[in-house]
Amino acid sequence: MKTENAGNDSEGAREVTEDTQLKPKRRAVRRIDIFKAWCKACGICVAFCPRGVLVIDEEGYPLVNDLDACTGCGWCEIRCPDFAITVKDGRKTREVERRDEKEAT
Amino acid sequence: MKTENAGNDSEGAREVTEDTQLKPKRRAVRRIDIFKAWCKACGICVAFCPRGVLVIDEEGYPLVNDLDACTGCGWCEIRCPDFAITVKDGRKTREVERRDEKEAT
Amino acid sequence: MKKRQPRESLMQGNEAVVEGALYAGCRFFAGYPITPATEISEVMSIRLPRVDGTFIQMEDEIASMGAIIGASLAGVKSMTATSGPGFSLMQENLGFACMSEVPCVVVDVMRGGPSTGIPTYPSQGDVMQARWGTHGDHPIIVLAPSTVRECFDLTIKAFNFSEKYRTPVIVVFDEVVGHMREKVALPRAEDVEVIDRIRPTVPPEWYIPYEDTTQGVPPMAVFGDGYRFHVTGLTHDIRGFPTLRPDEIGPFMHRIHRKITLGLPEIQMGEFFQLEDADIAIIAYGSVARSARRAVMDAREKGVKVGLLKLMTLWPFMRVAVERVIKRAKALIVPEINMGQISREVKRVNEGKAKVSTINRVDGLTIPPGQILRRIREVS
Amino acid sequence: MKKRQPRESLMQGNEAVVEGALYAGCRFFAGYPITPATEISEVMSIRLPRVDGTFIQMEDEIASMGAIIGASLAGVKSMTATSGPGFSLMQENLGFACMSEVPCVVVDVMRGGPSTGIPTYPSQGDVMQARWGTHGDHPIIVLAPSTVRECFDLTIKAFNFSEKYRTPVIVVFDEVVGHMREKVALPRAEDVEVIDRIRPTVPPEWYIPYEDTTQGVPPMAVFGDGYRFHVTGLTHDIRGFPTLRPDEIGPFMHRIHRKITLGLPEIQMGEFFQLEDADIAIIAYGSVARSARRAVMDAREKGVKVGLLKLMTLWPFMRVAVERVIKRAKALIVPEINMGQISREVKRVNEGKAKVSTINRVDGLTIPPGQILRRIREVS
Amino acid sequence: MARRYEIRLSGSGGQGIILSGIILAEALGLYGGKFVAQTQSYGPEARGGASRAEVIASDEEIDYPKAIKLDLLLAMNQKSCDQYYRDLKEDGILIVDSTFVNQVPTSKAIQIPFTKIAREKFHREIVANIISLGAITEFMDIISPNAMEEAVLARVPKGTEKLNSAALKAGLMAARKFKESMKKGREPQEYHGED
Amino acid sequence: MARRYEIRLSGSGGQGIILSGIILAEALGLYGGKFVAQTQSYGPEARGGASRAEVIASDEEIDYPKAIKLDLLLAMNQKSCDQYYRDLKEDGILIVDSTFVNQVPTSKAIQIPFTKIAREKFHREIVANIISLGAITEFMDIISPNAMEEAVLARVPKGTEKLNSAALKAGLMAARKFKESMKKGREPQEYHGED
Amino acid sequence: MSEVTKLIYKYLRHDKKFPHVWCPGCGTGIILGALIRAIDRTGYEKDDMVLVSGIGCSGRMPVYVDFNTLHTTHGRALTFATGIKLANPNLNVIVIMGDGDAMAIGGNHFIHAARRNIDLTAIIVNNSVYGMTGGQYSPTTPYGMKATTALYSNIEQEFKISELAVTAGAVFVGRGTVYHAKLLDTLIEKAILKKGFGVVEVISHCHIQYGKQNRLGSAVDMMKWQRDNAVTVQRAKGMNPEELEGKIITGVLVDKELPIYQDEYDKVKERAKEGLSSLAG
Amino acid sequence: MSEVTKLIYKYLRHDKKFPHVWCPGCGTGIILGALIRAIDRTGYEKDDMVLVSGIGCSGRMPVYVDFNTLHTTHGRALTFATGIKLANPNLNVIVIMGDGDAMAIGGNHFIHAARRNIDLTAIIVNNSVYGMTGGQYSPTTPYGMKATTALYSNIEQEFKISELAVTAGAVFVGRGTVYHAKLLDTLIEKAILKKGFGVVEVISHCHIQYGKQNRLGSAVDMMKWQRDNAVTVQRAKGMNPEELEGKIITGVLVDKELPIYQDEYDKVKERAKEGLSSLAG
Ligand SMILES: Cc1ncc(C[n+]2csc(CCOP(=O)(O)OP(=O)(O)O)c2C)c(N)n1
Ligand SMILES: Cc1ncc(C[n+]2csc(CCOP(=O)(O)OP(=O)(O)O)c2C)c(N)n1
Ligand code: SF4
Ligand code: SF4
Ligand code: SF4
Ligand code: SF4
Ligand code: SF4
Ligand code: SF4
Ligand SMILES: [Mg+2]
Ligand SMILES: [Mg+2]
Repeated sequence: MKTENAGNDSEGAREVTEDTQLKPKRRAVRRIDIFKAWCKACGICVAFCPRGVLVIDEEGYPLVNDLDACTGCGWCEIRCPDFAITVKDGRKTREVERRDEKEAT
Repeated sequence: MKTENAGNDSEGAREVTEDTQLKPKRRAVRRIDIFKAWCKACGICVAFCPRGVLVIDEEGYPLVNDLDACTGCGWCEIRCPDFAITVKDGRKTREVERRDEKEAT
Repeated sequence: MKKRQPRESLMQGNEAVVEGALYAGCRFFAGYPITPATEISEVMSIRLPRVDGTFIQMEDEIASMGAIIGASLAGVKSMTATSGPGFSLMQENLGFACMSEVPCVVVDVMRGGPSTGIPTYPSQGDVMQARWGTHGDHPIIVLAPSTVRECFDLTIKAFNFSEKYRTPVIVVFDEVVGHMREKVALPRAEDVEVIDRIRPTVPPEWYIPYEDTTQGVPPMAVFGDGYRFHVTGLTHDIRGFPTLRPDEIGPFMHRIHRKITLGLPEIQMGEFFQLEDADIAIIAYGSVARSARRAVMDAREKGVKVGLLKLMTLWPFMRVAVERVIKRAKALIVPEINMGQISREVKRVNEGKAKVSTINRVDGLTIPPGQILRRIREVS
Repeated sequence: MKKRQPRESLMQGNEAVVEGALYAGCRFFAGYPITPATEISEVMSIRLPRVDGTFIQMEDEIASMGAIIGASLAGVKSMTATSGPGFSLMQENLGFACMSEVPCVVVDVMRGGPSTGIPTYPSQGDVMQARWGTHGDHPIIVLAPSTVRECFDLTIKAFNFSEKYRTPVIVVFDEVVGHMREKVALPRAEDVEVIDRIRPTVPPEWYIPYEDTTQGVPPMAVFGDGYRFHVTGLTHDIRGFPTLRPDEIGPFMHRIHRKITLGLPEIQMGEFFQLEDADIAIIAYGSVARSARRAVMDAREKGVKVGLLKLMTLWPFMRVAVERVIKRAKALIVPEINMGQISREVKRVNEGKAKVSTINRVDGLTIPPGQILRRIREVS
Repeated sequence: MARRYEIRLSGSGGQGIILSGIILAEALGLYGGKFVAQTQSYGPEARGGASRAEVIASDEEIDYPKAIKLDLLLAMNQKSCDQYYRDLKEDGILIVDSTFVNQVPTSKAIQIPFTKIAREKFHREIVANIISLGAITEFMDIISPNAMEEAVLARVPKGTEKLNSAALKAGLMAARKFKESMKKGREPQEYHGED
Repeated sequence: MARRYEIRLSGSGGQGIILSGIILAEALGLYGGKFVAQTQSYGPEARGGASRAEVIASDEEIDYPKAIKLDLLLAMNQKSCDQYYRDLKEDGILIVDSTFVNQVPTSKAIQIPFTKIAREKFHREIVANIISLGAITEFMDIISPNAMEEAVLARVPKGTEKLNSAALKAGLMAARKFKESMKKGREPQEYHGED
Repeated sequence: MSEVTKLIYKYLRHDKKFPHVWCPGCGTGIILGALIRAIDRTGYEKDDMVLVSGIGCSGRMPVYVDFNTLHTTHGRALTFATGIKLANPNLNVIVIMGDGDAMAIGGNHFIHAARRNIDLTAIIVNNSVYGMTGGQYSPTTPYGMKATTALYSNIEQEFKISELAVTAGAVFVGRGTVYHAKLLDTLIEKAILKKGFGVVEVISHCHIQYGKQNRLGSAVDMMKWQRDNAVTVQRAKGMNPEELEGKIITGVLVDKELPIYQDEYDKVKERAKEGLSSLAG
Repeated sequence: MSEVTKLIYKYLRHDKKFPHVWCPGCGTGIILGALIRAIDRTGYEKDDMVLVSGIGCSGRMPVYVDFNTLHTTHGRALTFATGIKLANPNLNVIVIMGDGDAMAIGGNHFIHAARRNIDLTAIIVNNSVYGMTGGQYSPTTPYGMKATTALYSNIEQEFKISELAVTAGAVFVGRGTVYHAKLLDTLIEKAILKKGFGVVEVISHCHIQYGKQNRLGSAVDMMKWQRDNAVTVQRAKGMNPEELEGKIITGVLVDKELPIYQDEYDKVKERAKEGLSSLAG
């Protein structure tokens, strides 16, 4: 996968609501951002997160509930119809990867 | 096959040039008629007669050459694109039938 | 408080078309969904099977047009409904129906064009296409309702004319009329005049399917009732078989045009509103005619002598009615939600007599009364 | 005995169309065979690959029209050719080209209609369809050659206009013109003016694909050259993206009509033959114009002051030319091999000034000089 | 010329605006004996956010079917309130769903939390539109409560009749309450759902 | 006004009528320096029996491209002879293929058995049309034999040049022969293929 | 008198229309013969027969038969036929189409009619060319052959009509050749009697527009080619792909049961009358 | 920053066009994601990419991607794409169509593009319904389901899009679901890189227009159904027809080699220049 030349990450209309749940020490490791302006509260990310990391808030929007559980598998990102959720720097353990991949096919 | 109610054979525009080759005693048994007004001299009947009964005259029209050989298999009739040749009262022997049928499939 | 009237109901123009069709005896509908005509298909799919009719959603509009022609040849009154893009696709087979004189009805609910355009907004951009859309000279009848009730009435007329004159009839109206809901009280079935095609009475061997008659409309046999005739889109002789003979083609072409001309007195329908003393006449149809009516009333209040000729028949163009109007009116205003289509016809028959001015809108909106009123002031 | 001239040859109108197209830079042809236009496809299939062009026979005319629009968007001048039935099928995509302003050329060799009609006989029955065949208001240019040489010249014009005004251009002529062979001497390529669409010069980020300009024609980028713009048949804003805003739709619709109007002086082509002192003027086009010319000469011999306005551009209709003619002429004769189509336009712009009479034939034959001569006698 | 009433119901898709429009038109037309014309705005072919329905009522045949100057505007969200307020006559009535509309353009605005009532009293947001119809009935003298109830019952799905007539009544009540509160010149109180 | 020549070649499909028309037009136009217009009749879309080609030649531009009154009619079969004879001018020339045309409508008819010649002399019926072109050349002063030969050679398939120019000559000869026979006032003799 | 003479009198509009328009030796005439023999076998009444065609040489067939006949537009025959059949299910509707008619411009109607299982019989005259317009290539012109629009030889792969019909859902699919005319009688009879969408692909020859260009000889020569290259379904089973290369597999390819559209629609009528829906006005 | 964010910046016209028009939870948006990931993997330049669509919800996709984009007429996308590709073979042309777009009105263009092996990539969003016009049945609506034009339930058999593509001659055919989004990345990438006509059928959901009418629940519910009914080609091999009834077979169904149209046409150019024919003027 070629990931270069996406260097314009800093600018652009798309601002991100930083996730409050994030514990300091983890910040460098992983973060899940939900861009409410694009999110349509469809619930897909929540429903199919293999780790139950996400929950639905009273307005119907996804909320990160258990970041520790997040394996960074990226399925929430990939299944979001609106490009409204992003997972950064997902480290995974082998067997978790294997299990999650199984779903892919 | 239902062959009734075709009783209007006598009248109608379609007149037939009686075949001159026909030997008297055979008349009752079999006759091949070629309706020149419709015949387009394509030669199909001649080419595919399994018995070589027909030949092509100098104008390109089919001509009955060896009526004795005719088995009355009817292929000339069936393959004529112009309904211009008819075989009447075809009696066949079993094995001839078998041989000719083979062609059919 | 008023009690609800028995047969009164609130319905859309599109629904009223279905009601009219069913009253007229339509029992076959083939169509393909398209905004803003889809409701016609949807309601047909619900209503037809209940009256032993047949609804089928075809693979496209070309197929839909073919299917309704086939159904009509088999003796069942048939119809399709679409909007601009689909109407364009129907043109070839529409011409076939004109040529082979097969009765059928085509509804075109007009949306903004050209091309995909503005599917959900009104327009009157297809009225010239309704007359000239298919290749070759062909006669055609085009009706244009402006109210929900007229959607009902003119659809019945459409079927009656198609059967009586053996020709396709087009019903066109803009999205506003199609989606608008109004209160209508449908008549009792027995109060509605329904005309069926004339069937041959002679024995089959005497039947001449394209024979000329005083009215120019030969009786029409139906597939299956023993007449075994031939139908083709090629130029044909009176027996229906292909011909290349000018002395057979000419008379045929003139007959299919003549049969419509002979019917003009009943085919051409319009409403003369406050025209008796009008110096200014507005000529309008569809939703625009409603705005025009309001404008006329407002202008009259201010003492302007203005009237409205509402066209309910667009084609053949109502020359006689316009000529009657310009006997007195010195100025004509033709408002349309297009770049000026019917106004061209008005100018043609006007022959320079009255001053013709047009109001045209192609931005997706219909023309409000105020815009017409302003023009009335300008010309008066 | 005369020696054969270098570039002289005997060719059909249909072949001349191909020659013209190749001169004009056409390098893509998609079509579907149909009498009497088939020769255009056939010769294209032979000639194009020799000049690194592409010929493809599509599954139908709808596909053919789609393919040439696609090719044009990719920067290659493209064309298709058909006759009535196929022309009817092309109408929807033709409207797309008008809406998205994609240059392309469509040739309609007219045969007898409606429907399958008389495939091998001439007609001028598609003239109104060429203007109004697709749904919605759309601008269009329609040219009509009457000689083999004009088939060549007007096809080049068609490409030039389509590129210059970013619009489809239709070339229509009857079967007689298409199949007739005449001696023509083709010019040297360098003597032929070829116009290409204006490409954007600004950097991609500044490019506004549907921006208004003084001439109303925005520069046209091509897929693949870095501009990455959007093309749609929906009403769109100046950037090409779908819009429902009346204040964006209105100006767009008026611009695409305005751009043609601004070009009328060069787009409208005709021939004024012996009209200076003419009391009677014939207005004709296509093969009928040839008969008319002969009739004029014969009548002149008998001292009748008659002239001919030969229309080489049918749409937009040549109002100015006709107005010029009726400045003097008191009677107009409009002969057509249809039920009267261009004659309606003549009447519209005539506004009752001159006496307009029509000669119409729909029996498969063209109008011979004698028939026109007789009419000249009647009106003179 | 006979009096012509122009009413616009506006909000976002899913708030049942179109159905309200139809019911209102039927209440006026079929059960109220008036001439009516009802139109609605369609978004792009694909589903769009905003939703709008208009009802014109008169004692004579209706010509122009769209609203010119509104006698009554119902705004179920802020956007439509801002967008359409200017179309209201001076003496026109503005009714807003105060659940979503926080800034009202006029102090004369009738503010009732239709959605809140629906949630809290009926635990069903969808009946908010029926509740609003109740309020409209209260504020428009040309509509009789019975006519409106008949119209509602004729259109709502079988089995939901009770719920909906209750909702309708709730709307009428809330509107009366609001009227009084205005008479009393007091600032209209937020509804707390006691009743 | 410049002299206008109208020629019609007629017969049945397969007799090469259309090709003859094109060659004749090229002989007159490309090699004879005249203005020419050539048209042909098409049957129904499917293959039809009769075939017809017309050539108009003139020193000025040609307007009406179809024949009005024929200067020359070539009839390669009886049907076309009967059908088209009436289109001939009084002093028009009628040439028939006497192989197939038995009844001629006028004693002035030029009767030459083109097909017979083709069969017997060239054993190729298809060259009958080229032979007929030879005869036409002989009887029409506006066509030079060289121009006609050039035209023929330019159109016939490679390899058949010899055959065709021979055929053309045969046509010229047969025509001369016929002329003489007429001068001698004798009944035109049937061609027997001695030469 | 002979069988054929009887059938001619019974089924053809022979008195004015013959000899027909087709070229000498054209296969289309042979197919017409097979058609009337097959119909005669079914015993159906002429009044109940409808023959529908598109545009093309084959499209001229309806003129000659004494049924209810309809010559529609190019490629659309099946859409008209669908309307006829659904409007009056008592009619037996046969649709005759050319390969261009059915597979080029009409391809979509063909697969959809098959999918819906409309009770029609579709006979396709596959002569691998656009005959009527003068020899352009068609979707069934084999790769490498010449046509007036493929002077440098055709570069497109051909459709296998019968195979496409099968995938699209046709319940009866048979293939034959004009040479094996008697087989055509059987296939057409079966297709007509079959409840549902029946397809008979007939390999025919257009020696005039296709044969000439490709030097395939006369009608007789092209029929010999059919004779020599036809392989029955049975025999084909025992052959490998290489052996089958370029062969014509003849016989019944598919014969299965599926509910037809009109029967399914009758159920719709019942359900509708049960007033299944409150939506309906 | 995260992969998806990078791709959004790189490939989407995100600054003005988002959030997109599709309903909350619509599968089309997920397919858009897969598309840009797949394109990113190919490494092709944006300037060389063309995304062509027909009319339908899926037809709105081109608006959002920063390529050369074309929103054509209903059902005709492949014909425009054919013109683009043949006019400029350097462009990578991807065509996105709905099931109605591709298989109802556009069915003929689909099978012909496959037959000719035009070097295009066709992605079909199969949501079994006409979404944009409000829920009428489509050629892929299963028998028995409800639609606004099939209130009494659909009586037509459905087309199997991928199977039809195979028979028509497509050289690459793959099927996936929006639930198995990563598989889509792979299939689309393969289809784009494939020389020839590549088809990717994506089983998607229209919970708004189709789900509601048929009580199939939310987008999430319909995606669960996809999850539970998908069977990989590999696993399918080991299952019998009964077991496969109602299942979605996912993965690569066909991947074969055939000369593409434009290469064949290059040969035509050569032959033409050799002046093969004397006919040519
Ligand atoms: C819409 C339309 N396009 C094109 C034509 C011209 N046309 C007539 S028949 C035909 C094709 C004939 O080929 P086929 O269907 O194979 O029938 P065949 O003549 O070979 O029997 C074509 C293209 C037409 N009549 N209508
Ligand atoms: C010629 C034509 N006919 C009909 C329509 C109306 N129309 C727009 S989209 C559509 C079908 C959409 O269904 P599908 O292709 O499955 O796309 P989806 O919306 O489901 O993604 C139809 C019938 C049209 N735009 N043009
Ligand atoms: S990355 Fe995977 S585990 Fe983490 S939230 Fe998303 S879906 Fe759940
Ligand atoms: S999937 Fe995307 S749109 Fe749906 S709820 Fe999650 S973030 Fe929002
Ligand atoms: S097959 Fe028929 S047409 Fe051909 S030669 Fe024999 S009789 Fe004549
Ligand atoms: S019936 Fe058979 S054997 Fe007799 S002539 Fe005909 S084909 Fe020959
Ligand atoms: S052109 Fe071909 S298909 Fe047509 S009639 Fe002649 S041989 Fe038969
Ligand atoms: S209607 Fe269906 S397909 Fe269209 S956007 Fe909504 S959910 Fe998606
Ligand atoms: Mg064919
Ligand atoms: Mg869909």
